[in-house]
Amino acid sequence: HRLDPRFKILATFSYIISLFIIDDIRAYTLIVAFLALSIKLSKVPLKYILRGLKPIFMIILITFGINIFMTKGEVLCVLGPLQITKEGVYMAIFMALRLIFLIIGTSLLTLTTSPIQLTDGIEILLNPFKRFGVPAHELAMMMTIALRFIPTLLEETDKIMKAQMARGADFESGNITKRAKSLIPLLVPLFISAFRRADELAMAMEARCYRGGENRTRMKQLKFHERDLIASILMVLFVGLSIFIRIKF
Amino acid sequence: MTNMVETKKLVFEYIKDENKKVCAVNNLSIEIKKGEFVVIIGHNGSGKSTLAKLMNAILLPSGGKVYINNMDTLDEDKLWDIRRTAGMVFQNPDNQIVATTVEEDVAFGPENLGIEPLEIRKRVDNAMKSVGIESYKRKPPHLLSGGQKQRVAIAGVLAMKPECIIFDEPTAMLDPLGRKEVMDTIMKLNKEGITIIHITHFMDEAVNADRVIVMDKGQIVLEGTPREIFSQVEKLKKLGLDVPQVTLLAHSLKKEGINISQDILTVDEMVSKLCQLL
Amino acid sequence: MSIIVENLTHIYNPKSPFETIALSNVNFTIERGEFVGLIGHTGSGKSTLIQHLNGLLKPTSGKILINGLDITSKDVKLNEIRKKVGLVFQYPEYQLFEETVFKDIAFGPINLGLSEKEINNRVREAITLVGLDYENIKDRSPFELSGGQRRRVAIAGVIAMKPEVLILDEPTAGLDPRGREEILKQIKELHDKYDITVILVSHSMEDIARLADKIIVMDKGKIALIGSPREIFRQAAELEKIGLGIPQITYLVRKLREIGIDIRDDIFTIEEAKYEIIKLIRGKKNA
Amino acid sequence: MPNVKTRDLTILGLLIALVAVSTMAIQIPVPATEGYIHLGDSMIFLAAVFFGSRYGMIAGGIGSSIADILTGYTHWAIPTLIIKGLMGYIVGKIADNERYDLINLRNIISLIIGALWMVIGYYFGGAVLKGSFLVPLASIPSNLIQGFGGAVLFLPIGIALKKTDIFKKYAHK
Repeated sequence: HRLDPRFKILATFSYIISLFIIDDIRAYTLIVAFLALSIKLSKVPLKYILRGLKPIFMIILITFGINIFMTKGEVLCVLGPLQITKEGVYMAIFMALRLIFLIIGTSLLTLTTSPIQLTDGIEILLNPFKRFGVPAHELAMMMTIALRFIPTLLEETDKIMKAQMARGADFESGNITKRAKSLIPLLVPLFISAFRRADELAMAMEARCYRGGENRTRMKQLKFHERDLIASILMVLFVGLSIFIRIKF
Repeated sequence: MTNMVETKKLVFEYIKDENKKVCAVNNLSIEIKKGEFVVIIGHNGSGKSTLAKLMNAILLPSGGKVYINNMDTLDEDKLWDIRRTAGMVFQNPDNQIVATTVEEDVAFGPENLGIEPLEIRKRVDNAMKSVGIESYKRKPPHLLSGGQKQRVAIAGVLAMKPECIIFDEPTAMLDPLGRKEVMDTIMKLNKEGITIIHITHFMDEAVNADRVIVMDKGQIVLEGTPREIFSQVEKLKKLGLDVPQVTLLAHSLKKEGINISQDILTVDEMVSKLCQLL
Repeated sequence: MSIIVENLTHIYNPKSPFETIALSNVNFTIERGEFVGLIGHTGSGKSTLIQHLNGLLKPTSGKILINGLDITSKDVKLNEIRKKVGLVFQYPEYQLFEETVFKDIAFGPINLGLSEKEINNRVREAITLVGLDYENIKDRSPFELSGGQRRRVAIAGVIAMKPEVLILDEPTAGLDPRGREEILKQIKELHDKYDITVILVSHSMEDIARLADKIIVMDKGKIALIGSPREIFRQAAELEKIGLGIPQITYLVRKLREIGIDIRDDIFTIEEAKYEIIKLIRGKKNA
Repeated sequence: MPNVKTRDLTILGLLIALVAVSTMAIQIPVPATEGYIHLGDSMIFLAAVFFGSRYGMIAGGIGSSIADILTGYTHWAIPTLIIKGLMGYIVGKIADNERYDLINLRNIISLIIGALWMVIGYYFGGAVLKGSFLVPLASIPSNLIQGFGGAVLFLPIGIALKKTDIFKKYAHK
């Protein structure tokens, strides 16, 4: 949980890569072991993670279904026009697991890392690309501003909607063109207000001596602790192992 | 004593649609001493806000000069020093908070100044304590009340260790409770030695000032202690401004031929004056 | 009778960990043509209450009758409610969206399905009522107006729907004294001339004291006090307990009484205070 | 007045937030499919057509992927970043943001190509994520509706916004 966000982002990336490298279902034991370890370390309750799978359950089911019926190979049984093959069963389980692992892995990142840590991590990770013209600081700053204003704009959306409803606006019926028109009284004020906010915020930022990323320090320094080092070594081993499995088997 | 803020024949013009020049600040000279608590009043469009922005070098003069602690706002090298010395708090509490938590936002200013992380931590903690927001330092700003948000903004300025803070109608969008929170904070900071320039529409906020400046059409039309200013009821009314209710009462009693002084500002003063009469 | 609210309760997010009781068993009646001041803290339930009166929120339980129409019943059309009750939100100028002032004000009347002629009349009337010059302003973009003008255009947008009840949520917030004064004057005029029931939400005790026939004080989702200004401001201690102020004049009168001066305890305007004080002073001279 | 760079930053920040909010919170049910289309894509089109490819790319990519993360589709965040980012970029490049009238050939073409690219992008994204070229076929119809619905919704809103005329001072490339 307390690992360096940079590490967490990189780890998630390497995890995803490993996931796609591995093409043997037996090697998934490795993934399971890795996930189990991370979940244990992160102290996120398992229930919480599994709940994240709920909305995607149908998609997993469809993936499973299509794979099981559409893969050619040794026929196991026939259901009308459809046939289930040995390879199909294998593929279906394999793909469904891959998807589940993918979702668990990525949600682990967002569950254990605050948005600020994420943006900070992204900024630092992008820093080396600065010389290729990637504006690392600016991108991170924009994300911070976006995250700061998303709740504000959500509230405002609700407020404007209600205000226009009080003037008889109808957001709830009609065909698509009527709907599109009904959104004008909502979106135009929302857009305008966003720009007004941007203007005022820019002024407030400059009044507080903002002048871009140069010479800027951060209150919370990201420090690479010993635990980050250990975790990194484990990570490298893990990726190495998955590549090894891929080549060897 | 030296001047914290000084303007000399300050002019600010801007071009409103199609070359129509508008003069927002017109030949204005003021001196504000270190440690002073100055309130600027005037109706909308009188040039108050423009003046505030000129003092923070957000706007630059079209003519004349603005000096902050003897630094010329036209001197580009001094820009960051000026903004650090004279911090600014704006009207809308929402649109001046940058970061996603209170403490990160308070740290924004010092981070821009390139201060050491440990020192920033110290400053942020002190600033939050000073305005009384440390109990929700990890909260996201959208969960705070208007008064709390404004205090976060004040803490953000304080963390830059300013000598002067310019408040541009910080209470206009707040409820009475929020206004009180902010006004108490402002008074406290002034007692601690920070020069305060406070722009407001609420006359009761001007009662405790060292000096009140009344603006109209980009110029100073009245200037003096709250007592001197508010006794000129007729003139203020003509300018579209309020006076405290008790002052108004004293004024109308006087008109009825009652012998009562017109420079009453507070309820207590009124009570003691009436006691003498009754 | 104009507005009857019976046992109104509203619970946000019922049966969840975020359950909050915003309104609890609220009862009151407002007569036709009354000018009502609604005061209370942020979070006291004021906004929830006024949104119910406009049908934007449905009560968890309870009933609201507006001029005989039960707006909480299922088969009532929202348009019917909106013809009866107009609601002006806080900072209404941020809802403007049209290309011209005319079109923006016409938005409400168009939604009511009125004839073009009627719409034209109403827009003209509404613009004049809020103190703007129709010919001069109708074709201008609302975005190039001053803040105070924009506010008035937004209020005109609701007035043009000709509601029998007009609710305004802090219509003077953020304006300068002159702007505040003008808006309040126009609301008062509207009330007096057209016999509209007005509910004014405000933080300014002075404004409420001056304008309202009846005051409703809300606290923690309940009605704390209800009555005429005279009755309400007499209970200064009660108001202060809730954390609301009283008009400065009332405060003055209280202080005078505390030190033994015999002055009426239900004074809340400058005019009245002047009259009473003069009476006292003259009385003393004659004695 | 604030530095152009700072304002550019805050405007982009707010546009990202707008894209995320309109993806998550402003939706229109489509009776034909019993699904919803959200307004996120319309917002990306607005950013791209009004302000050009850079704005379209950043607001579209980052805004949409933040929306993915906040609604629990974290595993889609990176594909979305690329797909929507490129969509905004393509639309911004093709569209003509100098002209006053919004409905012109270049703008329409840009919307069509943008929407098509999104459908294709999500198809391949799905193929990679789900390890099959068949499974993501199922998502094509709903993505088509989303993409073109977003474009259709964009037009009246865009026209209304142009009329308000307030973007004169912002609309620069």
